[in-house]
Amino acid sequence: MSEQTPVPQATTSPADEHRRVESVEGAPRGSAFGRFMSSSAGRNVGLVVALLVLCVVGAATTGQLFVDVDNAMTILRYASVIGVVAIGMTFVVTGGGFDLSVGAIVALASIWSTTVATQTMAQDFHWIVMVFTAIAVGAGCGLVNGVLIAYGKMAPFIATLAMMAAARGLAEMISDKRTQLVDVQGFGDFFSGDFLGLPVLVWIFAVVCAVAWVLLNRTTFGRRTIAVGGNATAARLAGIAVNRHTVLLYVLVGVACGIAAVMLTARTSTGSAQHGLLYELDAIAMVVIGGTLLGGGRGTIVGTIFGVLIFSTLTNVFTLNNLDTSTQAVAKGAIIVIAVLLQQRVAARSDTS
Amino acid sequence: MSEQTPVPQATTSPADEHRRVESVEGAPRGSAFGRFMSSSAGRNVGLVVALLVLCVVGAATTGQLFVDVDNAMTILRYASVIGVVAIGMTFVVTGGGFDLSVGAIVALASIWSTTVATQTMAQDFHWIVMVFTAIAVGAGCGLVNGVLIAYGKMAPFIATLAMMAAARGLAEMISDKRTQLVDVQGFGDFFSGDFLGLPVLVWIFAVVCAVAWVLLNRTTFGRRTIAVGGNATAARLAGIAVNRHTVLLYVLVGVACGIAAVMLTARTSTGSAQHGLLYELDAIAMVVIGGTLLGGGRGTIVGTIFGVLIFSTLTNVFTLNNLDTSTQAVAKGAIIVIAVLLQQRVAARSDTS
Amino acid sequence: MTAETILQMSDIVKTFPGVRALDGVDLDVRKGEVHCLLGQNGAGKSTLIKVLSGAHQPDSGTITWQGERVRLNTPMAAMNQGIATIYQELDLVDGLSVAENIYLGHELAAAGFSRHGDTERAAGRLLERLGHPEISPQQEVGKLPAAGQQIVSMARALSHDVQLIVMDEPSAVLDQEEVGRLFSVIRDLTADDIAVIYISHRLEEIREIGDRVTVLKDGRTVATGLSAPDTPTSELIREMTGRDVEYAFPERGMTAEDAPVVLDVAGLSSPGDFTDVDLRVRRGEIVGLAGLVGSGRSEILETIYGARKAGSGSVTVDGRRIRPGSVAAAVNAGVGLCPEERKTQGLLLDEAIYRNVSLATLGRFARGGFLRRGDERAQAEQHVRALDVRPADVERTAGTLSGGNQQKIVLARWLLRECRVLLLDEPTRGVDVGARSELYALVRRLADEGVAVVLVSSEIPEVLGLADRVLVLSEGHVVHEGQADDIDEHQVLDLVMEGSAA
Amino acid sequence: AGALVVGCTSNEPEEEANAGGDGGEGGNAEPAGGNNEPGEEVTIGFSGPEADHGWLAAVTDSAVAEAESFEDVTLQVAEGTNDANLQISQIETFINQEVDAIVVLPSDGAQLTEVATRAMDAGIPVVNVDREFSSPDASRTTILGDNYGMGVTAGTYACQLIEENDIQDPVIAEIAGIDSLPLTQDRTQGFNDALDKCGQTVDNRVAAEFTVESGEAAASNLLQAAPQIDIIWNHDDDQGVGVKQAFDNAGRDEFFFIGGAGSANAMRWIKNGEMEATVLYPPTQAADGIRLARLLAQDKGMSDLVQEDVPRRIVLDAPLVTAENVDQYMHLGFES
Ligand SMILES: Nc1ncnc2c1ncn2[C@@H]1O[C@H](COP(=O)(O)OP(=O)(O)OP(=O)(O)O)[C@@H](O)[C@H]1O
Ligand SMILES: Nc1ncnc2c1ncn2[C@@H]1O[C@H](COP(=O)(O)OP(=O)(O)OP(=O)(O)O)[C@@H](O)[C@H]1O
Ligand SMILES: [Mg+2]
Ligand SMILES: [Mg+2]
Repeated sequence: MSEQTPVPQATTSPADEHRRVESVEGAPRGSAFGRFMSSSAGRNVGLVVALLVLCVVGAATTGQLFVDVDNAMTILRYASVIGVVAIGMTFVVTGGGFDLSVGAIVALASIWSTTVATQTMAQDFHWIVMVFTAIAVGAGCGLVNGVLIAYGKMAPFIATLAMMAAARGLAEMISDKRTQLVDVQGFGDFFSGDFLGLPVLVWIFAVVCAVAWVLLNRTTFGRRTIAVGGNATAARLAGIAVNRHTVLLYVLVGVACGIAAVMLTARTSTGSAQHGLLYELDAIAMVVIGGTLLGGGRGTIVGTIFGVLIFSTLTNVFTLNNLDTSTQAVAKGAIIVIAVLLQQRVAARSDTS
Repeated sequence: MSEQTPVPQATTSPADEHRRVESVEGAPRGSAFGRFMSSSAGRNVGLVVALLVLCVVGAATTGQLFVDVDNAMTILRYASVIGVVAIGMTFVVTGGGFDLSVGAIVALASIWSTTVATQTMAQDFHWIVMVFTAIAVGAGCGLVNGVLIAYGKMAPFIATLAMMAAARGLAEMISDKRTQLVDVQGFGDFFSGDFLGLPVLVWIFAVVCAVAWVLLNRTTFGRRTIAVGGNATAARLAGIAVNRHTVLLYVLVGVACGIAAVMLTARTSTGSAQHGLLYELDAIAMVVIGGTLLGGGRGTIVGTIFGVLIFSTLTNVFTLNNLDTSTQAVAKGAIIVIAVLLQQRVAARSDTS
Repeated sequence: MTAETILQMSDIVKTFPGVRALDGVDLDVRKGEVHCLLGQNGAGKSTLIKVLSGAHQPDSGTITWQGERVRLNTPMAAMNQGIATIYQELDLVDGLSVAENIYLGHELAAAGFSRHGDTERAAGRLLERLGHPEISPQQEVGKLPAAGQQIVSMARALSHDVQLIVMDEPSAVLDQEEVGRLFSVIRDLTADDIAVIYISHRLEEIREIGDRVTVLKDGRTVATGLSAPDTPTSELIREMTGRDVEYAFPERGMTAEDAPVVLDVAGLSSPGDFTDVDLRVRRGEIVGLAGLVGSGRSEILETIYGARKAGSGSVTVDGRRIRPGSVAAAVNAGVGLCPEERKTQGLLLDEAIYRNVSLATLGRFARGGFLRRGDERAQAEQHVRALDVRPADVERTAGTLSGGNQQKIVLARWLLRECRVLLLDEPTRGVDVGARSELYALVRRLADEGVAVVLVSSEIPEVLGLADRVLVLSEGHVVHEGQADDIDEHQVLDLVMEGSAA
Repeated sequence: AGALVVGCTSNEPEEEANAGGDGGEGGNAEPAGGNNEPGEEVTIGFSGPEADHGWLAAVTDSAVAEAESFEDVTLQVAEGTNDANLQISQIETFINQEVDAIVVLPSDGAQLTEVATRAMDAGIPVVNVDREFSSPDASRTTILGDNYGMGVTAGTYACQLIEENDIQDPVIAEIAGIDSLPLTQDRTQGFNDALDKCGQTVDNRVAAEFTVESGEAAASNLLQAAPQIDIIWNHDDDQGVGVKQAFDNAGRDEFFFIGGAGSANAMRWIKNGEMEATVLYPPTQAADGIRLARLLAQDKGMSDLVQEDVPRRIVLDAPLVTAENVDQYMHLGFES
């Protein structure tokens, strides 16, 4: 009874098909963990299947190489950086927005936090200065985006496209197009290290995911994000400061970019104006494949995590199989289509049952 | 009278601010040309101002160099190729869609129409074979996009992102990543030539614009496009075959890509898997800056033309002014923002007067 | 009845580009009363209450609340003063649960963390108070039917600690039983000295629940302080319309027994929604479907129209079977549907009125795909004028029209199409009395001209008064079929109840 | 630039020559003949691909620096782009401007041939840098890096390493640059051909995108794919920073690491023993191009050569930099 959809909409607007939300409708009352599991397993069953299929293919074609803790770590480390960006993007998209500037912000934040000035300060004080710098730069760029969109009434596509050009240009100007090596005491050691057997980068990603999940599903901020994205008029009439909230969302994704910049800086031990190339498309793709509705009103952190894992596992399996890049591109296109169609069929079946 | 926007929505959803359409509401009845001018001048007044300011800046900073027929031709020739893509994109966006694969389709079409096989056939018969091939390839890719989106219910972002990867990959596979030279009799002569004092490429663009304007504003197809983009459910309940129409829209943009591929092939006298890089973002930006609503329901060909001209003039003025690339990027970002804000203010003022 | 005045709005003016929606409106509301606001479609009722709720800023005029002049700059400011509003257009967020919608903007939270359990329990209590314990607070709102959503809107208003609740046509999507429940809630509220502003186009409701009436016409207050129970209907209508309107159903035509069957629905079923529906409509006949909200009437219409896939059964128009699941096939066979939700299913809100009207008829105005727009506009305008849409400017965008006028636009679409079969789903929802009787006359005239009409309405008197024959539905089954003359409202209600008990 | 190999056509015997100065950072080693004396004022247009990695940035920078070192040269730099359509319109703009000479590093040689021919027809000498036009009529002179030669040098050195260290069944890996660029194809071809001569093949190949980030990502996946590697050739030292970091992250150093292009970073690694060798691909070609363009525009010849006219074709050598000769090449290493 609880799963009827108004049919005319559902069959006409393709985007509507993508609806999924981690609200707890109809979920059996139980522990928070139980609910989390049921929401992730139940609603993301298509994604789970897609990921499993991918893993089976990986294992079948490369055997030992794929089924290996080190390889899992390779995938996870790789996934962590873009993953943090995708998590931030999930909020903006859920709130009805769009951010094309994430890659450029990552680049600018990485450059700004590895300038000679910042590194000297970090050397004198603590490497945490670099972290703060990166996050502040990300937040600042996000603020500009948000203000232009919320108060300047610019289309998100245009405002963030402008930021994309400007931030990367600024990064090039600051760095004079040079890659900036990091040699601050402790920075690399900390971020490249392990903690309880897992790489620190993966821990950061995990923490970001957990915080984001709570934020989206368990706080007023998260619920208001869905409201703003789903029906801005209703949100405004309910007394939500829609403009301010929109600004916050872009600041949030900016902060995520700042964190990702730190991670990337640590991973490559450099800041570069070329960091984060094409992150915007990848991140949005991961978010949308995960089931968040482009246009707003539905968002899922768990789905995004699956989206991130699917993409990075795909790349890994390709490389292990020594595939030529062109073939990779064609296969990637086909696999994305198959994964999404599969997910829809499975979701539809589990809905009606 | 004609520009009222429903206030509650308008003040909450930023995208709504961008509303403009070339309907003739309230326009004085007169000659078709008069109406065209009043619609383009009246509604696009902000864009006109932005373009004029750009031209004034260009003339002021570079004088003779900018104010020159040859320079105007240079701008136009450059604008023509991406312009054709942007015109196609206008339809998809108006119809509520999105196409990230345009650049890749241009590449694939250019490669396919310059393979040894095609060129041999063209040599034996006529170069028109190459044109047909390119358009057929474009239409085919568009068909796949459209079917996946309309009948497969995939989000346009995902389906066309997959096509973007696949089409470029395929282009690389076919060409073995080599640039393919054209040496078909007459092909280059025809497309690189002039006709009545204007380059043939510019003529093609002009014809595409005129056809598109009529199609969007004077035919049932255009009206249905606006309906499908504005409210797909209502369109469906009014008896419009929404799915079929959606497919047609993607085929249309595919055809536009095919034409652009021919133009680019002629201009570079090569087919290449690297053609059309980043066209997707540029084309969408031109469309949206022109005033077409991302999300559908409003579209303007004249606006898109202005968007195309603003972008290409900007690049030209930069080059003439000898700006450093990084500075150019920053300036470009700033100028886009200023242009859009300006356009909004001017439009708002002409509304209330 | 001389309780103190709690709200005084005076000389409120609000203009939109090109329209003066409010042109000096006065309104005063007393503690604990039900104050009814009447007026034709487009009179400015919704605009007035949006000014009151802080959603619109007035151009001039004053608002005095509990003796003090206030400025209500934002919806939050109004809520903080103790004014809650149920808007005419359901303003809920589909993706959130019932409980989350009810507490949106004033969440029960500790340091920003939602208190899930508390919210759901509190929401549950509110729903129970409204007589709907069956709506789960965890349910996603987008999956509720319109009536359920209206209940959630009401619960949301009640969730504030308020002195005044404004209800803009809350009964439009409710059936009689639901309206009864709503009224008992209103009585509870007024007993607690909470004032209610009540807007409805159903005059009998005003009489039943209202204390005093204010009438708006063309953005002005034309009468105020009228006694709701005692003022004669004819006087209210005269105040609203400025003329005398015959508020009655038109004379039934004589549908010949041997008139050809135009629409023939046989054994139509859709699992979960309705089963085995047989429906025959002759040329010139109006057949009404009566039943409670949720009895599957809309689904039947949508299935006939091809907007839903049927499980089994057939639909025949003029003896030819139409392809199931295809709207285009139905439209081509001459079937038209006025959908239940005009905003989401009917209109292109950003498009000009005439383009909305001509949407289903584009082919007729085209030659080789090219539109003859002069023709298109002229013919659309003709129908818009015939339906007395206000303002009658066909270049306006549909989104700026008042609710009732939007409904007329959708009707005009099918009038223009000259269809053989017209399916009307709640055609008078939100339509004012004047326009309503015009609509009735119009539907009857269409029937007399040979159109076969199927009418769904939650107002049983409307079905019984307008239709020739009625089918009573209960939970997806036809429980009665017969001439409209042979049955009265109580019998219908009894049938419905029996059906659901069985 | 330091090591120039000049040939009037590619068939003629190559002559060692010093085309004057060390280009690069604007240093002016005075050659004989006074070609560096200020002449008539000339405007030179320069158009290159998007400076999306250190090598290309260094190309642009050294070109600008070179132009600045001449007071008689005004340099017009067009926005770097990978869009052939845009680059064509930039050349058209230069033609409209009637600049005195044009230096083009095409995003793709074949694609710019037509417009370059038009420039030549308009009487503007064109200097073609790094990626060759498809017609000899399109440029007055061509300065080429030797991508195929780079691959050959790397491959030959790999063979040498195998022999010297007597590696049995060596696992050879290749980290390419942007795979769809013809120059990448050429490098790979050269590498394969050279390996073929000592009976070896590439076992694992991945492609990065000339950026640090992509280098790191490609290398980590490569390391995972091949648990034991003997020799890695990385096409590009820009992405090499990331590649190297991936090695460190994974704690792997069992292999010989050969680089490409010759960035300053790579040279420092060689000095520190963290890298075996790198194959030089100097980013000073455009600077040389500016120099030649100036001479062409001023109608001067190359007084340094016996045959004074500016040659039609200059192919740069792709020498190997190892610990032995790194000091000699240090000044050519570009900061990336
Ligand atoms: N946002 C708007 N922009 C322009 N005009 C508007 C807007 N909102 C309302 N109007 C106009 O203001 C007038 C009053 O509309 P309002 O919605 O208040 O009528 P109403 O009395 O509530 O009618 P109904 O009974 O049909 O709901 C109408 O003419 C309407 O077209
Ligand atoms: N309050 C409710 N809670 C949960 N489900 C409901 C509720 N009301 C109706 N439904 C379900 O929704 C489905 C369709 O309802 P819908 O309102 O469309 O029916 P309807 O007969 O067309 O009523 P209406 O006359 O209001 O259009 C029914 O299958 C019914 O079971
Ligand atoms: Mg109203
Ligand atoms: Mg219904």
